[in-house]
Amino acid sequence: MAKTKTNTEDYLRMYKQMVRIRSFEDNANQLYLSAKMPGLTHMYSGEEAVAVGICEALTDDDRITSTHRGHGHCVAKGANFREMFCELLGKEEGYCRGKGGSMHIADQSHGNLGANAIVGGSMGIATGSALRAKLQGADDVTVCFFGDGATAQGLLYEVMNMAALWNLPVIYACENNGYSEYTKTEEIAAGSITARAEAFGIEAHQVDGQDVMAVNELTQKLVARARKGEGPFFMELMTYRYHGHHVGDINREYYRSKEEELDWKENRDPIIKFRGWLVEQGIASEGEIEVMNAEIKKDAEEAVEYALAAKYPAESEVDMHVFAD
Amino acid sequence: MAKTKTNTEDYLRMYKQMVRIRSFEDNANQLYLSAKMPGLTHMYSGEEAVAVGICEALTDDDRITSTHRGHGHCVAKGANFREMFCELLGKEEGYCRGKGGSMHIADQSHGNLGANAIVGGSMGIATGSALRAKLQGADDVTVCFFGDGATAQGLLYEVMNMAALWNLPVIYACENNGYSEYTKTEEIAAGSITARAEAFGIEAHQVDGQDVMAVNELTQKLVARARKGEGPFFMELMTYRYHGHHVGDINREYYRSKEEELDWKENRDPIIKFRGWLVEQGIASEGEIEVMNAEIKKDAEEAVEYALAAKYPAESEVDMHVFAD
Amino acid sequence: MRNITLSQAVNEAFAEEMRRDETVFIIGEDVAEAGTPFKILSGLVEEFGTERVIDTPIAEPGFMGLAVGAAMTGSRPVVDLMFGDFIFLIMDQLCNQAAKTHYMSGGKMNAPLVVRTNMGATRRSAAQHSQSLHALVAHIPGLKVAMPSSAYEAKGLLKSAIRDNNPVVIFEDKLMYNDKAEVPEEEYLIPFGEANVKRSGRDITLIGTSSMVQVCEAAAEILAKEGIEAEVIDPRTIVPLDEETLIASAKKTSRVIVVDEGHQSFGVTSEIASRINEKAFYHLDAPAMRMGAMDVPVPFSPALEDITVPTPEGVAEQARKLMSGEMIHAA
Amino acid sequence: MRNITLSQAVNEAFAEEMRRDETVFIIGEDVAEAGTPFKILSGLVEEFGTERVIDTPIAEPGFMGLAVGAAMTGSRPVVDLMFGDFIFLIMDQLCNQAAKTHYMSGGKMNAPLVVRTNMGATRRSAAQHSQSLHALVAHIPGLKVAMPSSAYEAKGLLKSAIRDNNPVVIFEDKLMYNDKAEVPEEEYLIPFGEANVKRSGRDITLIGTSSMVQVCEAAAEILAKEGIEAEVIDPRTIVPLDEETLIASAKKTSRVIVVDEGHQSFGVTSEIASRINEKAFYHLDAPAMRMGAMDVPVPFSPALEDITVPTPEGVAEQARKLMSGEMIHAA
Ligand SMILES: Cc1ncc(C[n+]2csc(CCOP(=O)(O)OP(=O)(O)O)c2C)c(N)n1
Ligand SMILES: Cc1ncc(C[n+]2csc(CCOP(=O)(O)OP(=O)(O)O)c2C)c(N)n1
Ligand SMILES: [Mg+2]
Ligand SMILES: [Mg+2]
Repeated sequence: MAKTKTNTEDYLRMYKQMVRIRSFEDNANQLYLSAKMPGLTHMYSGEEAVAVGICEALTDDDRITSTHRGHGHCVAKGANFREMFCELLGKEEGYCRGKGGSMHIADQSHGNLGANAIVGGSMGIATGSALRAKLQGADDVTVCFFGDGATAQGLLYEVMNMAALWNLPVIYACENNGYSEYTKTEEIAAGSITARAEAFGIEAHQVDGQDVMAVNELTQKLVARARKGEGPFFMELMTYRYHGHHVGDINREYYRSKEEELDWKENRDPIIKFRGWLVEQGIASEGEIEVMNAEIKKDAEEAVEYALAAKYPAESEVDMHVFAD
Repeated sequence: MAKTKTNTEDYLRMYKQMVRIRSFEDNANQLYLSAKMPGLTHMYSGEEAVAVGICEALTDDDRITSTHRGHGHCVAKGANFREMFCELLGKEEGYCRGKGGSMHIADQSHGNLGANAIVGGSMGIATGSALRAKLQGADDVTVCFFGDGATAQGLLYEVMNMAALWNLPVIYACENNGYSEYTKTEEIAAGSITARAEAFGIEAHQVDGQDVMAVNELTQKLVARARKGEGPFFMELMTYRYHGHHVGDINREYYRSKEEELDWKENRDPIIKFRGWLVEQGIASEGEIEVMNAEIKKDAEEAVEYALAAKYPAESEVDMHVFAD
Repeated sequence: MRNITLSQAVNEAFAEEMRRDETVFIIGEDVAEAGTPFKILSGLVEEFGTERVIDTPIAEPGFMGLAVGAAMTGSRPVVDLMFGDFIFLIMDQLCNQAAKTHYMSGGKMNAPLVVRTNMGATRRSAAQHSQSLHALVAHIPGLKVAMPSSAYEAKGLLKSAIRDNNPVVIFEDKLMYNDKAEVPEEEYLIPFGEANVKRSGRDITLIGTSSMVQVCEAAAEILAKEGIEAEVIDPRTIVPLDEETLIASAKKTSRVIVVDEGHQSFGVTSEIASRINEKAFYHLDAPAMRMGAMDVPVPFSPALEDITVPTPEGVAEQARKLMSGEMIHAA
Repeated sequence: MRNITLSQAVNEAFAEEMRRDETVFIIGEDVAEAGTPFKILSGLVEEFGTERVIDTPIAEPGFMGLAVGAAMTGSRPVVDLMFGDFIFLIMDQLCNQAAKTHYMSGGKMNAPLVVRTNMGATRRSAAQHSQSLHALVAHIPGLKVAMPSSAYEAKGLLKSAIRDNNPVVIFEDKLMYNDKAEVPEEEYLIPFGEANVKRSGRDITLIGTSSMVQVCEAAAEILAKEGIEAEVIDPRTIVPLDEETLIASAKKTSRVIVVDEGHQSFGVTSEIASRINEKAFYHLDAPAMRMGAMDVPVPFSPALEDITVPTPEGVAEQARKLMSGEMIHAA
């Protein structure tokens, strides 16, 4: 594992945040399977080290833009379980008063500009947030999360060109989980993803997305440099999603093997790896870790119960918020 | 000058085609200045070696897509002066019955799929033509012309990705004339244009766009390889436009100097250079060249007269051709 | 006659047309092995191979552009656009390029392609996966727009679309993929521009598009019990629009409601109502009324989403108002 | 009062708003030194610098996306879209992102931005540089749409657009850039959703948008000589639409023509006519009639282009028909 400059408290928070994401997703998946959740949703499980490693290098003033697979980013950027589950269930107390749902969950208060149901749809938004920072002389940095599949959208190259020309404080974080829907990355991406960024004069790095410390260390460095006007940067994070493309994608052997899934889960799980390291380094004991895990599990379950019992928005809300005053 | 495999006849045709483009543009410019031409138009003068060097490596079955600066491509691909001038004047005998005009001139019969008033708008069309060739087992190649400014459009990267993944017989020909409208290329293009193509796994070349033989030689090689399924390819052709962005762009010192213009016209003119070589090699005498020039001049003037006298389409044509039968 | 789902009907239409015409191919995201997320195209790649059922990267403007170029040079591509909401991404290639090719070239070139996509809310898919955007393309000269209301229509209209020499956009309602209807074994086409009178009646005309045809039929059932005889018409294509049939019905019944799932304002209902008002005005007892979806982005929450779209009860209620002359006081 | 051109009025609106509010910036192609191809923004970069008058690469989806992100985080960007026809390129960012941000976030975020673009044919710019596409954006909930009809309106509406907390699209007619009108020296705003009765009359209501206001006024002049008193109304914004003023006029005159330069079918005229028919039906002597541009791509040839758009003579002719009751036989 790579070394980071964080201290014990930081390590434990990173661990907890990863477990919180996993717990959130396990509960969301259950809600779907038990038909208690409206619509579909995309699980982040397996990719926790990416969101956490990155978001732990950011402050609340830094912004992120998220994707259709956005619960992990939302938790990592500081969101609460209750408001998140309420949103997934379309309840009034949700982050978006139930109007957004899983694919549009956003958390203004922690700088999460929102998930996006248009693949690639938030690349402009992230870059525009960085432009705003530069124009207003603010020193916040914006991280743009997107998948390997999203690299096929031309918008990425348009905004990278402008970010590079104008040295914008934006970090493009490509979560390469090997698939876009039911298609392998190599079938939809010619050449090299990092070389594409480099061709626009953007410094690009490939990093192991299952290693939360490696991700965090690199992000800390890049964020610090971006704050000084040395951006933009590009990161390709090699990772894996454990579930199907969405919760309903159950039979997936036609596009990827069970062995492959098992290999990632058993040998490259970001939580197991980091937990092992924490214990090995004496930062936490197995017992302490079990206590943390249990607490998080309880929190998540309580939040689910709360959300299930919460109110739907009143019908009169239907035509509110079309226009701001 | 680079060596090509063409013979005397080919050399003379290349020369004539370049002069034909220049003559066409001189007349078009005159028509505008004397208020005989409706609308605006973009002059190709200065860039003749690009269109001619490339199109002389193509057959009538090969396709091209053109741009807002499209007269040069149209002439080089084999079009007639009369139908072209008729089109520029909105006359019934124009290539598009007057409905397209300068920015949409097309010449089906020679494989010119048309100019395009959307910068970058034809990148998909060219790549789609190449996809059709591959699917139908045809061995034609499609050349996609576009400017340096057009490299900012995301569409380029989307279609290059697909062309690379599927080995399509398409050649992307970027006419880098140093400007997009009133802005220098370096202000709008970060990194390297050829590296962008290479990042998608596409072989890319930069070539002197004022040297018709260099352009032609490279194109011949790439076309032959593309026919065999070794495509796609990318060419960046370094060139210069003599006139303003469009015919009305007269005072342009605020974005480029007269000296710069003069330097290109005097020292890097593609016609002067090639003429010198032809004489030097004994392929044509000065006298023979003057005869060719005079003939072309006469042809162009006659075509202008013809077009000025030609009929407009009948009003009843206005709602014809909205739908094909 | 056998009953098959809309999804099967679309699949059959493709299989038949691809067998008939070698130049037809399908291009889009996850259309091959996956057969689309809705599994509509399952089996086609097995029969026609990956050269004719082409999986693309996630690049809607790009593959739409490829389709235009392929169509202009001799192929008949069908673009599979996974959600109708993504039409915003392909507007330039569809509306600036494909729609205008024939006209701008003075009739010398054309772009015979199909964009097959969907529409329809109430699936809890939220604002970017629930829109019904057919009014936008209908506004652009050079594009035809088909809106199948059942498996039968879906098959016949898609086959006609593939054979049409123009760009055609066909919107399927994603909630209807499992709806079954009688579909003949033998081949048939449904011509464009011919409305279908689904139910005849003398008191009021209900014009519905896509799934709103079913809403109108259900409303007609409700009304029938109250002694109101509603005529239900499905235009099947909104471009071209079978004005004649619609106007004849309006003249007969003297009352009209137009129901469509696109946003009401600046939408399809406005167009159809306007044409009827213009051409049947003096036969009408009440204005031709519009019922579109609410002018709000589609909300995620089930508590809100369902009230944004027209329902049989809502249509029946509006019909009662028109019948009772209540409009006179409103207008 | 002084007379200035529409182009100067727009320039002044920017200068005033950019002085007033530091968060306002302009982004687009060749907006800085070149001041746009129409030279409308000349001088602004000298006063506000290249950080607030930002030249972009030719990447409309990209810089529109940047504007959305900047707007969501505290700036007030104005996107300069060189030709209205390029709106097809920015539809996703405008309609899927900007328009829905406020709603999807349950009112917690918003995107206060302006897209300033143009419309209008008869400039011999052919099919991809002549479209009037405002109907498309008007159909999307969450977007406001302003259509200035003179220099006075252009300034007042643009200033209001910049201050609005929502995405606003403003369409200037590119043929009117040199048209002069009285514009006060003192600051003023024109509120959205307030129609302007340009001329009052009792016989017929002519509703025009953008340059069609002038067409309606010219038609009213022609009609006045024949003893027909036309009322001319400019809605100024089509979203929000001042239904009240339009309907009151329709009730008064009992005859209405709606004139707009977008394609007629599925266009703005259909919406306005529908609302009037629905809400003033029993006061009308004839159907509210639509006059939009022809449903054809804009042809290049001058011999064809001019006949695609409404003219004063055409409007007057249609008004005469309505007055003479000729519609009764037609409808
Ligand atoms: C513009 C657009 N096209 C297609 C889709 C459908 N879609 C949703 S997720 C997805 C795959 C995205 O792959 P990737 O970017 O790798 O993200 P991942 O799901 O792997 O996290 C697709 C095609 C969409 N939502 N938006
Ligand atoms: C999509 C689009 N954006 C902007 C324009 C306006 N425009 C026309 S030509 C041009 C510059 C193009 O530059 P380049 O691609 O380098 O071609 P060149 O004119 O130099 O040949 C611009 C911005 C347009 N026609 N289309
Ligand atoms: Mg992926
Ligand atoms: Mg250029």
